[in-house]
Amino acid sequence: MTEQLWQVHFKVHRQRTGGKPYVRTFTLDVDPEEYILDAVERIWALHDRTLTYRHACHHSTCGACGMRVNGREKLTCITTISSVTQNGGTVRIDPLRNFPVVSDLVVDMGNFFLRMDRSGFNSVAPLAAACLPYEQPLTAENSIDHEPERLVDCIECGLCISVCPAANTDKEYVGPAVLASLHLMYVQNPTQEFIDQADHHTGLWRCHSAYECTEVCPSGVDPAWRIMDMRKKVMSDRIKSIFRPRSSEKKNAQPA
Amino acid sequence: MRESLSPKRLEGSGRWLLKIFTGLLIVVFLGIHFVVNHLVAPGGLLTYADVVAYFQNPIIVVMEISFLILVVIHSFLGLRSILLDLNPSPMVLRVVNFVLVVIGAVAVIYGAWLALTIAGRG
Amino acid sequence: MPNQPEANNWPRWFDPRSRSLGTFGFILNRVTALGLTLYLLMHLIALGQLARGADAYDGFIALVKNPLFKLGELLVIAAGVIHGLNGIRIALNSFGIGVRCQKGTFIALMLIALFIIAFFTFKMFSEG
Amino acid sequence: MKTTQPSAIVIGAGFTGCALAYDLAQRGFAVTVVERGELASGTSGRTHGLLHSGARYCVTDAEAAIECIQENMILRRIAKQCIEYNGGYFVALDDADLGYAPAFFQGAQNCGIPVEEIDVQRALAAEPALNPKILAAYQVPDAAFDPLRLAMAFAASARQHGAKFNTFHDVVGFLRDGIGNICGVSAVNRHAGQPVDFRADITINATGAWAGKVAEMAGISVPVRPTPGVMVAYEKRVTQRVINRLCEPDDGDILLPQRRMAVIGTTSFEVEEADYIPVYPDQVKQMHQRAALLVPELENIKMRGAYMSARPLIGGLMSGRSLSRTFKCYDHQTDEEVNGLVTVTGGKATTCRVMAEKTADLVCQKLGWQRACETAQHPLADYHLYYS
Repeated sequence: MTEQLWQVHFKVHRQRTGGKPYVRTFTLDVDPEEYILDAVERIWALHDRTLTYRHACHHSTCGACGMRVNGREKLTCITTISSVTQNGGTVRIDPLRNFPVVSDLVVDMGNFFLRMDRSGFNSVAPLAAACLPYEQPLTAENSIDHEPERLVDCIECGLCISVCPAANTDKEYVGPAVLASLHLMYVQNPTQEFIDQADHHTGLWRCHSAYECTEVCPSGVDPAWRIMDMRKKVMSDRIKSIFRPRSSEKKNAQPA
Repeated sequence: MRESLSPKRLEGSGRWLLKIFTGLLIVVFLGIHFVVNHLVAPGGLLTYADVVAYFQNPIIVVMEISFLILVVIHSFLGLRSILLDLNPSPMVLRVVNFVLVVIGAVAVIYGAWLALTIAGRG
Repeated sequence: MPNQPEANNWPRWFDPRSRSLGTFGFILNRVTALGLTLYLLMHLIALGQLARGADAYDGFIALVKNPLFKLGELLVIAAGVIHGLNGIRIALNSFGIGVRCQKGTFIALMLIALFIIAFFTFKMFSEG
Repeated sequence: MKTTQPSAIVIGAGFTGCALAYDLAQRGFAVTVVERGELASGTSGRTHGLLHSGARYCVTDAEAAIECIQENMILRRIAKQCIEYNGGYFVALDDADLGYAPAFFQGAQNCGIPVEEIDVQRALAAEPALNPKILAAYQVPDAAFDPLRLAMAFAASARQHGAKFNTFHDVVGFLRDGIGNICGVSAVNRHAGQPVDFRADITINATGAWAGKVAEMAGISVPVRPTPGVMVAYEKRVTQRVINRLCEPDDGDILLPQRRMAVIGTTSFEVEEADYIPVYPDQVKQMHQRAALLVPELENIKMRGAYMSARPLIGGLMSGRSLSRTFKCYDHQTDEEVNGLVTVTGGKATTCRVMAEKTADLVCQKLGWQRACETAQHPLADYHLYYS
């Protein structure tokens, strides 16, 4: 970290439950290598105790501190100030898009978490499955009394849903994170039920290949790749089913 | 299994494949279209007479009509997908489907009729 | 509560601010799609002139010869080329092909599109 | 002997608060949790994320070590959903460490911690990133957990039993009945900016490092000292197991894997005010050096984050590090003749369940409510269901 301090103006979205949104500016002297969340916390602690925001782990494992920094979705606990502004610059801080704002920077994650739950999302997975299938799988020598495992990449921060153009207009669209979760579950346990859940107009087919989810994901989940990988699976099954006798076609059949 | 993420499926692999398939054929046809245009009518079809002459070739007639069908299917499937982004109510969606089908059918019939009439004026 | 997904957020589809390359592909595709669909209908109606005989059609063509229409025609070609090439990328991606190099593919395809469009521009406005 | 359903207010939704809410709700209390921020937004969320085997304290603080290994085994059973249970190594880097080994091995066994000496070559084969110069390695049942999700799992279970969570509600004072006993809290709903009162038979101050400040509102002093330490996260998961330095508890002696990261910690110093503790660059530098001692490649791996977390250490005359890590539970009726308020503080993440159990026992006994604790028997509800 550098010793020299920057003066930065933070323009923070403010809004009480049911109230009108407005912007309040706080000017802080900051270490450019500090993280945005540190600045937000300092604003709350030293400047304005009414500011509300979500945070917990401060090192990108919990996913609570997702916000929009200068319009772009960021996990604020690992976003350095120097990466988004310069000395004397301005940083705009807004709540995530496509989630109901409860107040200030706090959004309601309830619906999203319940969808993650319905997708069967499991936060801990065997080491190999926890990584992306196209990655060199991590393996650990088995002096452990069971198969090594790790917390999976998705931290349910909601950045991908906030940035997704399709999620902008369709509240029924489950969004990249949930689809990625279904793919992850399918990788661990290749049963049709996960594919069937994703193969839906509120799922796989609502994605329009903007690939923003993978751009903003702070955790290397690569939802876009997972979505397309599932599409591949669904379509190859579909094509096969065309050449298969009718009887075996029920599962993939399109409702009228 | 926990309850599915949402009830009835309104879009799926079938429509997507159809979209891709028609899209691909359109690209091919456009290619042919340009080539043929330049072989059959080097100056382009800029006069009524040219057009009539052009349509004397039955292959051309078939090609133009099937091209129209492909374009209508592709564009209207796309349009429906865009409208689905707006999460329409089932009622609205039913209307949308109906309107798209009707307009699409009218367009194809009208186009086919047009091609055949012109062809008939040889 | 505010900030939820709503149908009337649709203008955001076309908002390129603080977005990455992928969204430009999405915006281009959507704009050209809508444009071409509109053109398809207009085109069919216009060709109705053919049915009304030689004079009607030739008169119509004469009208179309002016630069304004030519520009429109060029836009249609441009839209077609962009939508077509971008469509190929998206189709391949949805078969799991080249998802992780989609940016590069997009740039390459759009350069090709640019080249083709330039070619048609030259061709159209050279032969008066 | 109470027959109507008792009610309780829990101040603070960290590990202790959430676990206590679950315990009380499961014993039939009508529980209301009042938390000024998000779940686990204080010390709990910012914990290192180490599910202690207890071995870290088996020489200096057997009491804490025994608690840790017992709770470690229970949480492993009931909170699988947010724990990566890959075990841990204690590694000796120099002769001093080797000198500590016998006491360590003996202590661990005395505390009932399954400890096994691992041949150095085997340890290096299992964890190739380890400093090849290690002189000895011991395996213990350490694990890494996800802080927010552990708190949410307890909270979700509490909600399944009817507990109500009021996050972003700032407690501003205590309500008292005619004879000066505490009968609830007055708070401010920070979302709406409106005052709101909560009343209950008993109020439990489970605010950890802030317990002193909250107790002050009732004119009571609780000897808790916010004792922060720094943690530094790296961009690469260099090991699969928790790596501890085989030495007395010291700065930067624990390196644990979490998701794709490695997290090194920690330091220890005391502060008065725990609301905002800056991350001191010199401490980050120190952690970086310590991390590179355990896993040399970290020398050149990018830092992903750095953060401070304020432990709630229970005061005495001794300095921070040497204090017992076990928690304390104060019934302010016996100490200060203030009825209706109990404070629980101290402890650590690994022991949050037993802290809740003991506190709930005390609360039940105060109110004459006889229900046994069952939190150790049943797995916690899926953490997503906190939102159900």
